[in-house]
Amino acid sequence: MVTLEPQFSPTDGAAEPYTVLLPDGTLRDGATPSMSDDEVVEALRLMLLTRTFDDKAFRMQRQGRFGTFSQVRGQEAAVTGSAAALDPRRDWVVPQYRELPALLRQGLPLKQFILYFTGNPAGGGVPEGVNCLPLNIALAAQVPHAVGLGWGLRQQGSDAVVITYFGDGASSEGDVHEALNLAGIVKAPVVFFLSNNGWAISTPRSKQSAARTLASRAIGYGMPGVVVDGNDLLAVHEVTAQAVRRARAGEGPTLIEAITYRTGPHNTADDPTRYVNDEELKHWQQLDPIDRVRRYLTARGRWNEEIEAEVDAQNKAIVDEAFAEAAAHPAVHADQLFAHLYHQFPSRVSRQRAEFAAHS
Amino acid sequence: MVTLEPQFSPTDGAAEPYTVLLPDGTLRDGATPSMSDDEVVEALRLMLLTRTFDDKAFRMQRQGRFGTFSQVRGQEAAVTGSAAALDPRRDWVVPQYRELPALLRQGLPLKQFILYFTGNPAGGGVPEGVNCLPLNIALAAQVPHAVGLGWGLRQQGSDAVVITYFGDGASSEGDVHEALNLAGIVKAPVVFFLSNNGWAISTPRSKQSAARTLASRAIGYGMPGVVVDGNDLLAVHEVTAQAVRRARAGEGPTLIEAITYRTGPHNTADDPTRYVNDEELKHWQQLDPIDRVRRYLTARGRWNEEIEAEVDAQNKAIVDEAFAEAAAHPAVHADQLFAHLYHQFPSRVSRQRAEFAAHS
Amino acid sequence: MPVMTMVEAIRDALFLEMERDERVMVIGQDVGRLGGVFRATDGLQEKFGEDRVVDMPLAEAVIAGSALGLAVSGMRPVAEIQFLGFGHQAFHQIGPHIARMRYRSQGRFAAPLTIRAPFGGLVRTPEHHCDAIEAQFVQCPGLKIVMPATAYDAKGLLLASIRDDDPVLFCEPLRGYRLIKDEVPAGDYTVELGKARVAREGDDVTIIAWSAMVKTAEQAADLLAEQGVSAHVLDLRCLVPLDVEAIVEAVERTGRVVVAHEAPLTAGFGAEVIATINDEAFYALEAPIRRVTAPDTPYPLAGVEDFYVPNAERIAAAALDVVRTVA
Amino acid sequence: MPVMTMVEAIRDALFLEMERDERVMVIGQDVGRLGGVFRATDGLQEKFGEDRVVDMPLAEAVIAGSALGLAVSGMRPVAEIQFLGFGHQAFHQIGPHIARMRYRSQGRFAAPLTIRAPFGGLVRTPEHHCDAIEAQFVQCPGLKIVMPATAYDAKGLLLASIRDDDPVLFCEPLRGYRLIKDEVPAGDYTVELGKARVAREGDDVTIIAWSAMVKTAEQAADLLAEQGVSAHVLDLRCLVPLDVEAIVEAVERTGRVVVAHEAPLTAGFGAEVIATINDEAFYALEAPIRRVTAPDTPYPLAGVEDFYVPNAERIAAAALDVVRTVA
Ligand SMILES: Cc1ncc(C[n+]2csc(CCOP(=O)(O)OP(=O)(O)O)c2C)c(N)n1
Ligand SMILES: Cc1ncc(C[n+]2csc(CCOP(=O)(O)OP(=O)(O)O)c2C)c(N)n1
Ligand SMILES: [Mg+2]
Ligand SMILES: [Mg+2]
Repeated sequence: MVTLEPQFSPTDGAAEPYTVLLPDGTLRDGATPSMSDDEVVEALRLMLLTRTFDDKAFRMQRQGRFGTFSQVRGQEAAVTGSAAALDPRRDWVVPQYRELPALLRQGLPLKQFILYFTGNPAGGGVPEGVNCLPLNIALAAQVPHAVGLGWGLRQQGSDAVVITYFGDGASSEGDVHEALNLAGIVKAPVVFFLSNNGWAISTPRSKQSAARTLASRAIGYGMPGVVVDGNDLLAVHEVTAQAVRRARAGEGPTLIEAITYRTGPHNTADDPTRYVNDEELKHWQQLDPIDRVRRYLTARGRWNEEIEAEVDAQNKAIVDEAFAEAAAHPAVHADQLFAHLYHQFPSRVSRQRAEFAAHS
Repeated sequence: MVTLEPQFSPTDGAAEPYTVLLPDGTLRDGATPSMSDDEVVEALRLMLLTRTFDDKAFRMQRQGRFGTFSQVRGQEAAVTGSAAALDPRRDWVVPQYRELPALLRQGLPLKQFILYFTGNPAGGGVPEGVNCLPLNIALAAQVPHAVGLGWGLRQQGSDAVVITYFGDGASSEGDVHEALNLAGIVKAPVVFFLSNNGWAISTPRSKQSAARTLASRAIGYGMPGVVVDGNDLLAVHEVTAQAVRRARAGEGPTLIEAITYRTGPHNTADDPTRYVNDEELKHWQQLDPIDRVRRYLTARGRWNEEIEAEVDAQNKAIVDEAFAEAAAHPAVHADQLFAHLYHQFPSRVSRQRAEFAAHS
Repeated sequence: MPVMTMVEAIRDALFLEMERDERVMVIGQDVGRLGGVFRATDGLQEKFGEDRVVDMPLAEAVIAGSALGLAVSGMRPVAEIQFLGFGHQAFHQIGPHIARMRYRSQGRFAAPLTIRAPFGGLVRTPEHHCDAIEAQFVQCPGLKIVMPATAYDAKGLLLASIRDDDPVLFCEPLRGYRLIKDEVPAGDYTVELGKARVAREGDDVTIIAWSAMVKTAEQAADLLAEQGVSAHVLDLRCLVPLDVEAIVEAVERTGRVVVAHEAPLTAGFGAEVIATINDEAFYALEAPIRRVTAPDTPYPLAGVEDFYVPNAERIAAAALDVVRTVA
Repeated sequence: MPVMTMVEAIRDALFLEMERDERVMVIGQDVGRLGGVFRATDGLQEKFGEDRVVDMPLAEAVIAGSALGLAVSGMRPVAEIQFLGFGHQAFHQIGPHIARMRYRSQGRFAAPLTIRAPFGGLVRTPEHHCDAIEAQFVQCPGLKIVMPATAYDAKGLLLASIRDDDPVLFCEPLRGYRLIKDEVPAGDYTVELGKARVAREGDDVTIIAWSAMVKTAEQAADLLAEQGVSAHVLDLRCLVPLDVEAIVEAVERTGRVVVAHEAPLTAGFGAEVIATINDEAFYALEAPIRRVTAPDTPYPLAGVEDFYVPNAERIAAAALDVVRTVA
């Protein structure tokens, strides 16, 4: 009676995350970096830029001059390394809300991001030529969009690839299941990038699923699944680049799970001291993804304190200027409730629009 | 650059279905049946009963005397073998709509099933003491219910197990993902029984998912997954009995995928000649799950033509009587639109109820 | 002019538009090989191939959600939800995303897609298949909701919907697929979204309806005519955009109004019709408006559905009451 | 009597009921360790343990759907949907299943569960978090919908909801969590579901509202008082059961009515209120009813939300118009 043991067992989902760049900034034995030094420098600048932004925006929020937002702190390598595997002119990013480096690399002006989080509807706009969908707050809803987008682009003869980001929390939503399954069927050119940062607000990964890894779900959709050290810029880049190549070649989607950690609060309204374990947080702070790249580039003679200072000054200037641009943006007005809602407005809505215009 | 191959690959989801009873009615080498001969006889009678019912109900439907319904034809072993692993007094069945043998074994009067499909709301009723939820037409919605039910029973100190049935089609719904994931987390005492009958109406399994097996999804929820020959009563019973034992012992849920085939139309409104391949159908008809058990029992001296004739006569009588009981049920009336909708009716609805009573 | 059933008219529109515009895709459960459970897409896959007519997995949210992605990519998907009752499974995609893509992206992206879904009862379908939940989708700003009542309109409105740059929820009356038959021109034509249709002219009372209930309203008008009452039947055709002018005109003409729908009374679209009349034509009313609807109960099993769905007698009786009301 | 904020009153009710009835469970995203993103469940897990206060995975459909299973098993779950806007993700569980379990099973099973969900704007939350989609759930026969406007009611209605043998969607006004404060008795009490509350007595015009909009209506009443207009404010408290008698009484008292809600105009619950008055109190009306609502657009980003949500001035202006209308 004990002959027919289940063919699939929970432990089949276990895997060690891939690493290329070790925490001390050296390469894993036998590893070759998939990024040139110039590319790594570029990536580090971007990671630093978003950290500069995160710091400033957080302070501004505390002063009541910026809205509720989520920092990318601690996850810079995962977002930047994956985005660096894309060709911004043809490939697309379908974000959740914590992927500023990817959006910037695609060409989204930082000002847009700022406008969005100051609550100006104009901030939802994506300039023509920038291949990003708007931020997505309703968790996981973006994942089906990414599948349709990739599928449709291919249908029109393009070899574009779509990457979509979503969290360990979002991964529990039905939409993710339905989207992964469809992508497997139509071989959509999509990279599903699951940023497992250990938390969905206060809910730890351990309470989000009993799965050993979330990437193991790929098996159940007939696609490859990869677990990667999300604090390792080079490993993230390499596995994403492979997934992009597969997708571009018509071989279909890949699910990548990046193991990383949210070292800040969930967002500016959150108080993580209520639930985050200090030890764990310290452990991950020591694995800071930016430090690791700094060490790597320093060892390779491509980074030093002067460069750091210079980049920091540049980044501060970029961020300040973006905030200044956003501040100089025309003030919000009531008509923004209506603008762009329809291509052709129902007359009732047009009438409301006129009434609102008259009263404000 | 090709060093970091995905840890999980689509082929990780491949598995041969377990078998115990071979198509020729003999046992697989080394296999011991998990059911006594008496139990197998009982199961065969039930399988034959539902086939008798399917035939008669189909004819009645064609004569306009019965509603649209889905036969269990071809899948009798999967449903009966799994249900036979339950203790009807404490365990629960949460059905889709194609599981008549399981409902009967739990004690649902056949008359109720008939009433339901003649469109009498009374048919939705489940007599006190019968541990089944109502049929579920909205695909996959029942799967979360099963998880809550199992979880809640355990919370109250019961060692009851819940089995829920759903199809290969239903498995694509987000609800199944969310439910499997929650069950893994709370270790709900639930057996997820996926009847993969090759079709969701006209959509073949191959277009439903690129996964090699659907049971492989268990990995991604941290639970065991089993693929079993769904036309093999004994194999289905054995793997289900194991899953029930695990669940009862507090070890959590199991996902079982039974590979079977719908040898009839999707339902009485369907015309499968538009999409079913003749060869494939014939192949599966030869694997008829009832024939297999007949051969097995015949070889063991527990079945012969007299018994068959006797059982057939009994089954016909049971079915005829159930149809007669259903026909004798009080005629439908307008108040059934309202009955049981609320424990405490809003006064507006009570008023409507009175108006309807006055007008009909 | 050829007479077509509504399902033929819908199929005709799909053929025409797929032929005319290669960005059009048809996706949904069983729409390909089978040609749809009601044959609305019969023959499309054979003609236009598996790339453009796609049998989807059984998952409404991703049918809707991927249609949005397809639309953003430049395609014009026509997605079928096999029954509107299962539109709930896709609600979070339809309301907050499909309807808002243009708005959220400040016009950079749009959602020129159509979701087709049959609904409504009296054809003995199983639970949920008949649920008339159209009103629940009305409060999804950005979405248009189209409800044809004739084969002619089904074709013309569907062509207009697919070509519309805004997303459309196109609800088809299940029992009308074969029962509704009328003259349908062979080639290309569109019926403008947001213009109601006077199905019958009359002076004593206006019956407002949409979808299959328009036919029932016309039958009620026949019954009323026997009693010497002249009923005006207004077919809304679209819930969004709502043809407020046509409603006002009809109310002003008759002063007395009945609204009929298949959905339950409370919070049905009939409520909005009454509220609109209150807003725009209050003083033209000579009597309270009457709603003839299903009760506030779920769509029941087939055996009692005849009690549930408003019929011509109930509409006529309500109309008579309204006509006879003396303020 | 102690003064409590609304969120304190809700927490108090949950404590009391978990203490009194061990079948009560609290499940939802972040309800355990964190105590809820608004602290509505703060301290519950510490007191009642991880088995009864459960942090759920991020999946609204299974939060609702498993709550139904829990209820069938004999528990009394209180499930939190973190924001009502994400109730769409669970709509297919709430309408067709939770609301209908008793009906579908002919009374064998029931769904004595409560779904708590905050909604509403003006507190600078991100997209979707503020969506006032309550009207979309009204057409789910079998479901009750509760909308407290005061801390006192929040506690008493929540206790009544949890004890009710029918399922309840309990919508909490986000901006009221800390802003709404009033006297709340310490111990056990319930407020009957389906009874509206006269928030303020007046004779010239009735303002009908629910949830946070009641406060705004009262502010409007203050403004009106300055102009010598005496406004009657009716807090519906529940959309289902709807207190039709209280509405009729108020309409008969003043003859003039304004309905205010945070949701868009079209197909908002205001439409049903107007339709109900048309049905039941038509002849008492001395002027058309006015709706003061959000426009037919999505809830916008925070920077423009002050334009979107009706304020006391808009309500007062509409009320003045109504009062001054001469037929
Ligand atoms: C559908 C939905 N449900 C709930 C929320 C509320 N919410 C916002 S962020 C969040 C946690 C998200 O966790 P995860 O997906 O892991 O992303 P992370 O914030 O960690 O990057 C929740 C529950 C939401 N935005 N959308
Ligand atoms: C949510 C939902 N979507 C669509 C349908 C329409 N429908 C009824 S049965 C069916 C196919 C079901 O396939 P499967 O789950 O494999 O079960 P089977 O009929 O093969 O037993 C479909 C699409 C439905 N009932 N529910
Ligand atoms: Mg996370
Ligand atoms: Mg199937």
